[in-house]
Amino acid sequence: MYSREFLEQLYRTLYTIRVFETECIKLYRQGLIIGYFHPYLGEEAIATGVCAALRKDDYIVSTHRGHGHCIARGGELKKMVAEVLGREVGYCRGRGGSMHIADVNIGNIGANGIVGGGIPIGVGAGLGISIRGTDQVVVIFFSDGACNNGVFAESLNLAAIWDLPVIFLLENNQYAVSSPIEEMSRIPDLYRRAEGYGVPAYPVDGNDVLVVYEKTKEAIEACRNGKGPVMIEAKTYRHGGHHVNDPGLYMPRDRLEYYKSKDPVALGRKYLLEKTKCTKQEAAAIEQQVQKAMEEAIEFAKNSPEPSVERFLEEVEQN
Amino acid sequence: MYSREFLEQLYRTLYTIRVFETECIKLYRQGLIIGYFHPYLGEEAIATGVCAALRKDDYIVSTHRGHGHCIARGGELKKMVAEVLGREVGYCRGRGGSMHIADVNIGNIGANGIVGGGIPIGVGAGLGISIRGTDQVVVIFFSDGACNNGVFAESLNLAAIWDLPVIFLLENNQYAVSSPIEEMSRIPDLYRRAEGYGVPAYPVDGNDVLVVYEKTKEAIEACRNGKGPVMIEAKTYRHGGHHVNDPGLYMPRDRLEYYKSKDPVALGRKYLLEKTKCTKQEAAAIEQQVQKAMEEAIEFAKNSPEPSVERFLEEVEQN
Amino acid sequence: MSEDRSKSDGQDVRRIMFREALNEALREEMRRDETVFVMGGGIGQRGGSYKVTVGLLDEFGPRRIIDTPISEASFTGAGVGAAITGMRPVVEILFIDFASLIIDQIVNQAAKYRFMSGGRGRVPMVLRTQGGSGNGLAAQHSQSLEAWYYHTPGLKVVMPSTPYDAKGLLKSAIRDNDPVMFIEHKLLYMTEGPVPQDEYTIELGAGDIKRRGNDVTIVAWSNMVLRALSAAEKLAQQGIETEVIDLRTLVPLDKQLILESVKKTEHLVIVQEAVRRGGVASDIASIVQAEAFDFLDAPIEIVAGKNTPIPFNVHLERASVPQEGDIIEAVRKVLHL
Amino acid sequence: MSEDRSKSDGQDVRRIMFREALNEALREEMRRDETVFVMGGGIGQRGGSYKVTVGLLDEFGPRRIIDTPISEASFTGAGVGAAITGMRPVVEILFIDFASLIIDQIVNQAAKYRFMSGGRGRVPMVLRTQGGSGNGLAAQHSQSLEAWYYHTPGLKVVMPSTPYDAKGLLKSAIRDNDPVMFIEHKLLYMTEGPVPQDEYTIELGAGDIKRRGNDVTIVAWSNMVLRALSAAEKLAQQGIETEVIDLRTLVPLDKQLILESVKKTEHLVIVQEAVRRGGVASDIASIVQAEAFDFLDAPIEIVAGKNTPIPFNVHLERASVPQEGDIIEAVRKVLHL
Ligand SMILES: Cc1ncc(C[n+]2csc(CCOP(=O)(O)OP(=O)(O)O)c2C)c(N)n1
Ligand SMILES: Cc1ncc(C[n+]2csc(CCOP(=O)(O)OP(=O)(O)O)c2C)c(N)n1
Ligand SMILES: [Mg+2]
Ligand SMILES: [Mg+2]
Repeated sequence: MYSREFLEQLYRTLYTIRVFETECIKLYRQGLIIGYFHPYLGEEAIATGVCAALRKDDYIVSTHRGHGHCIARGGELKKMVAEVLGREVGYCRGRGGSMHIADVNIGNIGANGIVGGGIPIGVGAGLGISIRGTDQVVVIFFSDGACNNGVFAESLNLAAIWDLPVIFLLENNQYAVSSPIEEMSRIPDLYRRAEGYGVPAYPVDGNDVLVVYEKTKEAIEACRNGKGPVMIEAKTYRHGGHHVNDPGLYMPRDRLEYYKSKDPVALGRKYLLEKTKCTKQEAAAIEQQVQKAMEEAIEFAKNSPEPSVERFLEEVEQN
Repeated sequence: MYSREFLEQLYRTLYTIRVFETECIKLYRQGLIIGYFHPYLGEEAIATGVCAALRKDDYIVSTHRGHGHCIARGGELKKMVAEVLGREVGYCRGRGGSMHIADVNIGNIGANGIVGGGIPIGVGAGLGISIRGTDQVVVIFFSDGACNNGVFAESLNLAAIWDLPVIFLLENNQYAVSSPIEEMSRIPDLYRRAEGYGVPAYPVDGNDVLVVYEKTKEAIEACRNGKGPVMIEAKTYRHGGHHVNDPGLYMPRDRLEYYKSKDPVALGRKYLLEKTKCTKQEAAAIEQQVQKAMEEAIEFAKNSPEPSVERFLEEVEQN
Repeated sequence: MSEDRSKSDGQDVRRIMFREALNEALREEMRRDETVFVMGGGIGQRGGSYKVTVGLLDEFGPRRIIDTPISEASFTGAGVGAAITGMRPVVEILFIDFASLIIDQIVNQAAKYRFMSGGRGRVPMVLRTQGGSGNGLAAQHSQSLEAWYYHTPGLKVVMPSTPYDAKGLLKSAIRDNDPVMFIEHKLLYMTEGPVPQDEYTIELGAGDIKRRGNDVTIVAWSNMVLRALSAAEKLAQQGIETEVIDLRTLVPLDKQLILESVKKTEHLVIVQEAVRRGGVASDIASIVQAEAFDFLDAPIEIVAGKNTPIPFNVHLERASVPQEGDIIEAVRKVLHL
Repeated sequence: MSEDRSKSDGQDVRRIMFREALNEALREEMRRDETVFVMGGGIGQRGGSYKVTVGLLDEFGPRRIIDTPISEASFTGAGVGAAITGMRPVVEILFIDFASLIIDQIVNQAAKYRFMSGGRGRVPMVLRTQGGSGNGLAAQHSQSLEAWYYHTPGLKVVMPSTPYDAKGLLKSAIRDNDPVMFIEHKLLYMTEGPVPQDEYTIELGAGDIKRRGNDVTIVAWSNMVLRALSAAEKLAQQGIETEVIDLRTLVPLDKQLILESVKKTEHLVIVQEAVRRGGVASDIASIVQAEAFDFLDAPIEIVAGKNTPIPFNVHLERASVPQEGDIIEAVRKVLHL
């Protein structure tokens, strides 16, 4: 039922995110990337499945853990690497960095350094759509910690009473830094909070790209047909600490192993091999292409110029 | 099953609130009271029933519509009238006015000009209790509009995960100024929002002082026994507009008439007469005592001094 | 020049109220550009607590005139998101005191988005709000908080004092491609002034000399301009000619207008309703002492709000913010009289 | 006097880190007063992102060392409510940038409660937070926002620069009966300095002369004090003797200390990391020009952050806030060199 092309594309995206994060962590260790860097490792299936169901003219709102969203939404590796290296040719001209990559032109409203800060912004994109009367939709990505920022409840309610085409996409990786969701909510199934606001909500396996894709497609249909918002809770788990420098020792090993055994990238590869005629060699070829693209992006970024301080100061004068 | 003394006390409180608001509205029309004045008319049974179930060492958090809470909690009419007249002998030395009456000494943490602003403060009172390990409880009063301020959801969750002795007492009068709750929430039964946070919640008839009293007593028991927070949604309706100057024309007449026919003060009187040997004359005597007390309070306040500007400026110097 | 038109008695000029001028600005911009919409508490059927949006629901319907729940942070954030994606929202926060709930969306999101995105994104949003004391509304409904936004790179700050300025500036604010804080004063809504029938806009960043004089310069904005002007009348009777500069916009600041006037009068009094400590007046003083040091004949006098929350009692409330007498006193002091 | 003790090499003095000094202050006050408790994100098991609360959970347990969800507005408000009802909360907001979510609870509630209640209520709460740039954390994790709180009547504002001051001031802040904003700088946590074994406190409102000199006065606070001191060393080599005043607390402000120094040196440079426009430096300048007008030999120089959100790129970040060279330049300028 899925075309080979489609499953190849899914796998290519899953693998690209995996490679991007893995390579950037190396750059971080080499001191080439500074500041905060929050890897999406282990959560690749969510951004991949969701964005595969979107149209070019739809919008997403990303988070501080946003590289996967950007890549799945069609972001360019070169501009991304350049940005995390703080270069002028980066997405934000080196001014934003990892936590602020945005490109409205490809429908990525952007990452955010304020946990939950992007949720109302996504609602606003949905409000604009409903005023214009088009059938675009918005997907707001956020994780369990953000559910405890009051704007989550406020925004859920706004989207509900205004019947906005907004999908609240909860990436429940079960931690806010080191705080387990069990300690931060009596009911760890956070999708249940949506019921009280009259918003239909569903839990899904966040490590299975096809499950995520199908559920998102359904939700998008409902949104395009003016049924109003939907909340999807994708259960997942980080493959490491909160950020590059967090060893994540508080994550129970067995739990971590269990989720690694459900590796979303491996599963995507499995689907490609089992559901299509794609051979191991052909899959390996995709992986090599991705690796190569990433190497080129890193070379490009490393050799690209730093922003000019003089020019920056001129721009400041105009503020 | 209820002692005459108890039902007399309930009726005295209900009637006192009714008289306080009615008389103050006259003072307002005479230009003696200025600024915002939000009458509690029609909601008297809630504060009365709730506070009757509280102990002296418990706490309440009030709202911008707070006169009823203050009276039911044992506030002094003289200090209240003096405050709304802006006098030095008022609860806040004339500095707070109607929206800021507070007296921690009688367990009234205070009214608030920010809708929802008091909710986290009440949670904090509960947190203090749980740290000290006493069996006090906190009742947080708020209305439907406040449920859409993000701090409601945040605070509900904090009280839940910390098992705090806090009762979230929603006075659902079905309007935020002129905004009907049906337009501001897909689910007008706001207690249902609590389920998603794992907090037990119940709707009650907010116009029936005994129903409110009984349900609050249950909730208080649970709190004192360390079961954590409870939410009670008391359905009610204003007898007039949002504030003194709001004719409330947007309130459907039939709806208004229906609720007036369920007048909480009249019902309190009915209980007193039917469930005890109290005669109409004796009830009338209570009413006269209350009227007299209010007249005295008004006289006292009118004849009390305005705050001294000089002294105020001296105090400011010390800020 | 703006002044002239506002003061012209030409056929085309009527006297209307400040709130009516704002209503006209919203109406005209919504007719002109369908991406403009308005959001706020009770702004629809009720027409807003200060009647600024009266009649807009009838003309533009509920899609573009949106009543909001008490979710200030999120509907403001919704304004930011709508602006980023091609709309021009005008978000109303009934009291600037409640804007304390939206600071993240204004300061961390709206003000920084253009910069953080390397210029890829813009946030053409207007945040209309209302502040100031004088109606006995006490500490949480009477603050003057422009200094917070003035201190935030990426925001423009507008604080008009007349119906004419209010209309022209609101229209420009709506057309601006960056976030604008448009701060109204509760005592101004029912003040009247001349406003032309014909369309006009007023450039953000252009101050206005509301009264000419050679002895001393008074810099003010919002409601304090009216107070400064009445003080100026009294001072004129004492033979003191005051130049009253209405900044109209705090960001961009019309520094040149201030400096030229000070270089002429050599005496400066700055009047602000906000608390003295850390207010905008202090910043203007710091600029003038640096750039007109040798012209100043006396220390710059700042007349400002007292270091206190606004009290409920009317006498204490009045004592908390600058009155005509305080301004006169300051002018005489700066002139060593 | 404080200085001497901090600089004494007495037996009882060790060199410890800023974050260790804070940890000692919390520990000592929690032992001394059981109504003191600490709340914040990841402050328990994890010991806080900057390791300030390490070990406190073990000693005081989860009732008094409380990990919070990402509900800043509400757990701060919970601090306010606990304080009103007899506790002494120390609430930690990891970044002052996130404090944009708690402004209502701090400004409308905590700061005003005592006044609005006519003095019946007090809010003895400390809000510990962290700001400043220098770690490549970009626009939403690098701001200097003390000016907002400085402008708010009812709040005290503390911004220490040394481990010694940090410990003594935090202990006083916890014992204070009004709300205190205690603002730390991310670059200071691992700096070391002498701290006595014996208990001590430092009065809120007392500035400290960190270096004596007669040619020019530099006023600074928090991390800028360190930068001013290193600039002072360089200037000394050029024969310019700088007096460096560390305000330590912005509210109360040690005005006398500043004025006395300025009357001696007749030249003033104020250094602030925050954005120039509307910053605390402007307010200090406005006070000094008013109260020492005839003593000033030259315009007051303000060295401050640029009018921009903090950029991610390390070079741009550095160019956005005052560096040693900028301070040296300003001093030479104010001395007409
Ligand atoms: C409002 C706010 N509070 C705290 C932080 C600090 N912080 C950064 S990431 C993070 C954890 C967020 O958890 P979650 O929302 O689950 O996202 P995840 O990291 O799991 O993807 C925290 C607390 C912040 N950036 N913003
Ligand atoms: C945060 C905030 N937003 C808006 C207002 C303006 N306002 C004052 S009372 C009120 C209605 C509140 O409705 P509700 O919470 O239902 O309380 P009720 O008046 O019904 O008792 C509003 C919107 C406010 N005071 N605070
Ligand atoms: Mg998470
Ligand atoms: Mg209501």
